[in-house]
Amino acid sequence: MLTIEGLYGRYGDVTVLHDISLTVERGSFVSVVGVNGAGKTSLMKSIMGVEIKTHGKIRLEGEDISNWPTHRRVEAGITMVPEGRRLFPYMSVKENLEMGSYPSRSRKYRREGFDFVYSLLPKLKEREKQPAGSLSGGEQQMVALGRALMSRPRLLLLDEPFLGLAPIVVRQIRSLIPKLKNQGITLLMVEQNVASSLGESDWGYVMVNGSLVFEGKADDLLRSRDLHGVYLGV
Amino acid sequence: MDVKQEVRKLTPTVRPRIIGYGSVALLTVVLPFLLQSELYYLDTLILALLWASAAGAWNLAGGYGGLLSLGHAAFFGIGAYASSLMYVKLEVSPWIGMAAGAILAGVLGLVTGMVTLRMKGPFFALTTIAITEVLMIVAVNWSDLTNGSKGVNIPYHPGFSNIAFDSKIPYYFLALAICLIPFFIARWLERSRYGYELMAVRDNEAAAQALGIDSVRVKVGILVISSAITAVAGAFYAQYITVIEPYHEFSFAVSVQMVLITMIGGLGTKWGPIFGSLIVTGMDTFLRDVLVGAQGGVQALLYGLMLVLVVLFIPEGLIPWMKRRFRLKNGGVHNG
Amino acid sequence: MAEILAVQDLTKRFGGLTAVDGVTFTVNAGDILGIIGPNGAGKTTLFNLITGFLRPDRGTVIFRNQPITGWKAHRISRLGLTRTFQITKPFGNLDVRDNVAVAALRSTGSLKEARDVADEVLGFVGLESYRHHETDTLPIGLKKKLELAKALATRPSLLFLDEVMGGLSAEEVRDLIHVLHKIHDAGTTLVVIEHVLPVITELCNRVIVLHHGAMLTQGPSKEVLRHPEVVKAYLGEVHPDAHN
Amino acid sequence: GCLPEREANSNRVKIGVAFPTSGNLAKIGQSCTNGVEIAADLVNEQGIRPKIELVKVDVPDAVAAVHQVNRLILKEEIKVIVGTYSSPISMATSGITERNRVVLWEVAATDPRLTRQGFRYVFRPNPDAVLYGPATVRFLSEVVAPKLGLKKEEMRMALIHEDGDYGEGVAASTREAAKKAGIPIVEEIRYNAKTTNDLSSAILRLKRVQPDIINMVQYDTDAQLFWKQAKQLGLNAKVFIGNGAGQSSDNFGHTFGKAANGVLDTSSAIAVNPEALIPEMRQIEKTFIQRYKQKFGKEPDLIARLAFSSAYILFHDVIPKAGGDNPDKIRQSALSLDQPVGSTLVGWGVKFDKTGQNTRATLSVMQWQDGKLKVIYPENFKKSEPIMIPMSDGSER
Amino acid sequence: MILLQLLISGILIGGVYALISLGLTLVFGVMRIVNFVHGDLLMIAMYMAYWLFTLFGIDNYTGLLVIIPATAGLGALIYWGVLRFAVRRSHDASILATIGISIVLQNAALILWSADYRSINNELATRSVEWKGLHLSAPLLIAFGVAILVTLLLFAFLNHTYWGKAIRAASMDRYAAILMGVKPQQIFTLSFAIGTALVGIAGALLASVYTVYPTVGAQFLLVSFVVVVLGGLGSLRGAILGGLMVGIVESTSAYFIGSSMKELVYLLLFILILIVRPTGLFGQRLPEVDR
Ligand SMILES: Nc1ncnc2c1ncn2[C@@H]1O[C@H](COP(=O)(O)OP(=O)(O)OP(=O)(O)O)[C@@H](O)[C@H]1O
Ligand SMILES: Nc1ncnc2c1ncn2[C@@H]1O[C@H](COP(=O)(O)OP(=O)(O)OP(=O)(O)O)[C@@H](O)[C@H]1O
Ligand SMILES: [Mg+2]
Ligand SMILES: [Mg+2]
Repeated sequence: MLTIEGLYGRYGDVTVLHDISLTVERGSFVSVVGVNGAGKTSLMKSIMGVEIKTHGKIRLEGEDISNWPTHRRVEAGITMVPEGRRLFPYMSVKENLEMGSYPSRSRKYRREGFDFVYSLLPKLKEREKQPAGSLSGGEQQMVALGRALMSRPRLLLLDEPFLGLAPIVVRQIRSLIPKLKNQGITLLMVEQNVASSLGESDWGYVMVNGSLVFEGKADDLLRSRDLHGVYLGV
Repeated sequence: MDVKQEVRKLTPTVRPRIIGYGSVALLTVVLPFLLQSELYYLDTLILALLWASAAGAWNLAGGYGGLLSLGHAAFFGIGAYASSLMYVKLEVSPWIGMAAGAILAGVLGLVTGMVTLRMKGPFFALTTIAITEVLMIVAVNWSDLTNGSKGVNIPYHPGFSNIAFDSKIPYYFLALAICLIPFFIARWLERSRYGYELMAVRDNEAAAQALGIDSVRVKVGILVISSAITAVAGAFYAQYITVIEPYHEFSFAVSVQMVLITMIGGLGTKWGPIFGSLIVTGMDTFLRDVLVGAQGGVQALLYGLMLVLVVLFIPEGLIPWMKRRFRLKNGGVHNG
Repeated sequence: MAEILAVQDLTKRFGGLTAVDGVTFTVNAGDILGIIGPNGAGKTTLFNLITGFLRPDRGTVIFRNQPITGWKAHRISRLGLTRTFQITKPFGNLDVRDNVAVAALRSTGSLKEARDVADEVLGFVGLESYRHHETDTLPIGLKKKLELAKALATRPSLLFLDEVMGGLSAEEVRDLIHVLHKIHDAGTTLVVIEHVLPVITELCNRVIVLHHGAMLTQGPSKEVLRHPEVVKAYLGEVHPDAHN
Repeated sequence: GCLPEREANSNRVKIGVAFPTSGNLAKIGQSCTNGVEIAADLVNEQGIRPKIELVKVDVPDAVAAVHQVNRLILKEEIKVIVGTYSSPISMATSGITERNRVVLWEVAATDPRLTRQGFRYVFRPNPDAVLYGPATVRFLSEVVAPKLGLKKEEMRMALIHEDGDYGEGVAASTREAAKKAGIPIVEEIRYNAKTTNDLSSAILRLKRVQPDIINMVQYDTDAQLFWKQAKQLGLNAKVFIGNGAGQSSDNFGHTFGKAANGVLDTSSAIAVNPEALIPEMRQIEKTFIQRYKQKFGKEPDLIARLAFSSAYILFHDVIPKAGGDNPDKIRQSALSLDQPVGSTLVGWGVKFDKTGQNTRATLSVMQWQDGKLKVIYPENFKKSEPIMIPMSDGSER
Repeated sequence: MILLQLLISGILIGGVYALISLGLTLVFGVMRIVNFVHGDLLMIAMYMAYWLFTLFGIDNYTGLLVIIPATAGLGALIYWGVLRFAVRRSHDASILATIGISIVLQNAALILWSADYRSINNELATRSVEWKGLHLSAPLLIAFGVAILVTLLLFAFLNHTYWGKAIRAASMDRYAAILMGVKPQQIFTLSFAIGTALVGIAGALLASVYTVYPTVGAQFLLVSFVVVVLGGLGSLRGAILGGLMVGIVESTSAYFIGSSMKELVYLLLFILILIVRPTGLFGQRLPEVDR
């Protein structure tokens, strides 16, 4: 689905991603873990082609998309749940979700999208008309997730999607992941909770200081001492 | 205190600085005497200093306080009117008028601050414009006090106590002194508790409040300071130009002048208004010199184009732009 | 133990929605109180009401025997009750150290002293290497730490923390819990909103559960987290001790 | 002032020309500049010495005026400045010129204060604002009252004027003159010409009092707005009389064409009956109009004529007689000037008093007739007979 | 009776204000650009109408067919040429930029067309509809009708089309909008072009009411800012109601208090309303402390 080769990323003169290579198989669930500031979000932004300047190859289904503008990548089926939610505060919950189905590819699924999101996150249905900016933090995070799902992504990038969500909601959404995979959605997730995120994913990467230093089957990684080394700063 | 450390601190950085500042100071002192035969350029310089003072005063509220007022002409006008009316009608020395104007403007600043507390961005800006317009209407219609739209014409009686001089040199030094007031206040803001509180409120009011900062006091305070100094500049303006009228003194154009100069120089920097004013006034003078006799409008057109170019190439303003360049040149790879 | 904060019948409505509904509780000096509840339960709103960022429709707040209901936020903060924000709010034009220095200025004489305090606090939360970093581009986890550092620098006697652990790795959470314990040992009372359950279990001696704006239950964390209603509304089916 | 005296009989003098040619006041400032330019062209072509060399500056407001006039004086070393039109600009300029012993030859501003500051080097060949009222009132009493069949005490007059310096000044003199003559003023409305987008409320007030005479002091845009809305709202009066500016502007005629017919205007800026002029002037008027059209592609408007006339006096008579630009000599030369009625383009002649005010400057009354503004009063200057007094009501207009 | 006439006059002039303000509220509220060029675009549109009429005898209503695309094009050009660089960096920069462009346009007009006051003298300009002793200015009546119509269309566009929503979304969070697949430059250019086309419509219609000259824009800029802010940034019904309110207050206070003071009344009212409602009448308000 997605292959990245020799990717560098920089903000201005500061290079934060170094020689990244990564593969995500279609229909799989891949996690990237790493301490704060390792560059996980930057990697996500690179795949979307926003804010960060990149150098290197990014391929989607074999096609080189590294020079595509963001909207083209979105049209091609990549969607991201951004760090910090980034809702449209003065728009209602419903309109926010609707913006999720903005890509022309997704517009025809709008109805189904609403049904799906509302059944998954019934709270949002309740708050349909409320301006998103006045929701509680967790509610906003739900909208951000729902909005991404509205686009019917082929590749879904999740940047700390569970931040601020109550355990019950996290549980619900986690339990949904196999279903999404069954629908053919490929997932790439960044999460702080190493244990649970690696535990459920098919493959994992560990990022340190802007480089991917380990990869492997998630279970193996979890058990490896290297991982703990990274986190304990050894 | 570790003496060695102190010494180390002094030697490498402070000395070139003292030399730098010293030569700038020396230049500013001798400059008017050098220009005595080029009085027109001295005049240009005085106007530049005048606008630098007004812009500097605006910058305290607009740049450091984030209160983007588009109505500072209100305070400028009050200063101009207070000093000249007191002089013309009551024969009070404009020095006293200047102080009175500053106090009056400070009070208006206080009221403006209180009234606009909850307003953000454009709402605040528009309210300040509205207040200026209101003052203009009052100045036009309250003709018993203000001479109405005729304005006030200040008779020329040279003398220190009248702030009227035969030579331009005293005007120069007075303008310089006024221009230094906001400069030193800005300098103080950059290293004082109040300044930090102000910048914190500017950047995020709620977060500042959570840290125990009284955002009302801080915001209103800077507005009072800024308006009082703006009024001093206004009073100087009246004495120098000798004619004031409501349509100009309370005009949007005057407010915008302060904003533009500051933005060109660099918002929230102490040198910004001074450099901005030197550039804007210098550019203006230069264009008029080059375009003598050209059709009206050509000069203004080029001035407008200059603003656009500034936006395209140095939108953050001159001083921050120079700082950035300087830092990069010095190989300062600022670490991420 | 002395009562430091007493909240009585606090209520706040937004249009038709009662976000906080007659909440009553007390905090004793030396407590570490946890507040949990489903998303939208009213936790943040409760913080806002107590710390002066919202006016309650009804109810009173008494802090150190002084009624502070309706006081302005900065006055409350100066009394020694500081809070953090769920969405971090750095001062964008100041660097990391100066962000903290602003907070320290309240209690110190000069900027220099404040910066020294800031350095100390930054070291404490593990941000020392970011001292001169600009704040806008800080990764989210570090922003949370900065938020905590600012609050600490005011030297509060009662500290309200709104989800400061979100976005931190398990190890960092552990470190930060350690930091909070130290703060607590130094005499600061803590009230913590958190969805990261280990924080609640390892840190708090008492937990309040909010649901639909009202208090569902309160008690020691272990007990509360077993409470069937809490499990149903907040945790989901499985037992919390299993994992996170 | 110990600058070396320049050669007295040098063959050319530099003259500063300072009008607002950009910004709000640009329309009139441009016309004035154009008029002055043609005056210099004509005088130079006549071979009169010293030759006139113009240095033009744009002075859109008082600050610019101070700066630019300083430039003219200090940098260009100019001793005579022709300007300035707007009252604050002229006041600011006169302060500087006087201090530097430079002549200010004011060709357009009407502020009475200008020549009452006790200045030695300010000259105004034009009338000041206080003359408007008496001129209008004289015309109303002598011409209008008989035509309306009313005694002048029975003619109810309403004033509507912009609240700037010009409107206030003229209105004050009109009020005073009317009071002296016993003409009752039944309504007075002031408004801000720069910001007014709607005059319907003012018109409704006028409608309510139903005056016989409506006296207007307006600039261009508001004059046109007023006239449009007056028609739309059916405002009728027997006489509509303006005071210079708005109603005497060529734009008023362009816009309304025949619909302007009957509107009167008291103004200094006159196109008098050539019969009233001495033959030499008649010729110059023709050349002026022709050259103006040639150079600027349009007819000179009245203010351009006025500026031309005043500048022509300076270039053609005053400076040659002074033999250069020495301000004191110019003062002598100007004060000695004694040109009878009919000897200047605008008709009224020149005789300065000690304050520098032209005592022969008078005002005339004009009327829009078939898209042209024609002098109808006083008798000796008039080009055509007054029509439409009283004015028929709106439906027939 | 007189009250009724005052009310009608107020409503009509209010319609004019509303019409001028629509484009401003779009650009100002939606894109957060404090657009000082707005008045000058009005001026350009009025000149277009004037020249179409003078040179080709096309009246200003037919002229809309030319003026709308022309002003939209000009708007797109201004956005592409300058503003897009300014908006990207900071909103303060956009103040500088728009003031700069404003100065350029005013003086270009001065140089090209001189400072002469020009106006269209077509039949309609001085016409009015008389109804039971009330006079309704014909050109203002048309302007009013158009204002209402345009508002409805614009409202529908912004709230019920993907493009409209994209405009709003991009204004609130450009980064997030990009993530949704919005092409921000295209969307911003579009909305700026729509904004200028709206002011183009206003200019064309007003060319038969007002005189045009290079600085005519200033006469309307302040009052349209007042209207837009009073109504609440970006709110269309705010612009309409704000316009009407200012118009009515203006006409009644001009009658009862004095023409010279009418602005005083509406400005004081404006300040008062903002003190009570700091985001304008219809401005959306989010909690001050977000979470
Ligand atoms: N817009 C930006 N401009 C400059 N530097 C940036 C920008 N965004 C991020 N950085 C820097 O890039 C580095 C990596 O940040 P990134 O956000 O990718 O980390 P992260 O792994 O996502 O951290 P976290 O887990 O806390 O979200 C950090 O040092 C950060 O300061
Ligand atoms: N200004 C407001 N207008 C309307 N509704 C609001 C407003 N502020 C909060 N709410 C609603 O009140 C409820 C309580 O919000 P609050 O932020 O207190 O929740 P919370 O418990 O902190 O949730 P979370 O865990 O998701 O942060 C939410 O449903 C929210 O949508
Ligand atoms: Mg991140
Ligand atoms: Mg919350």
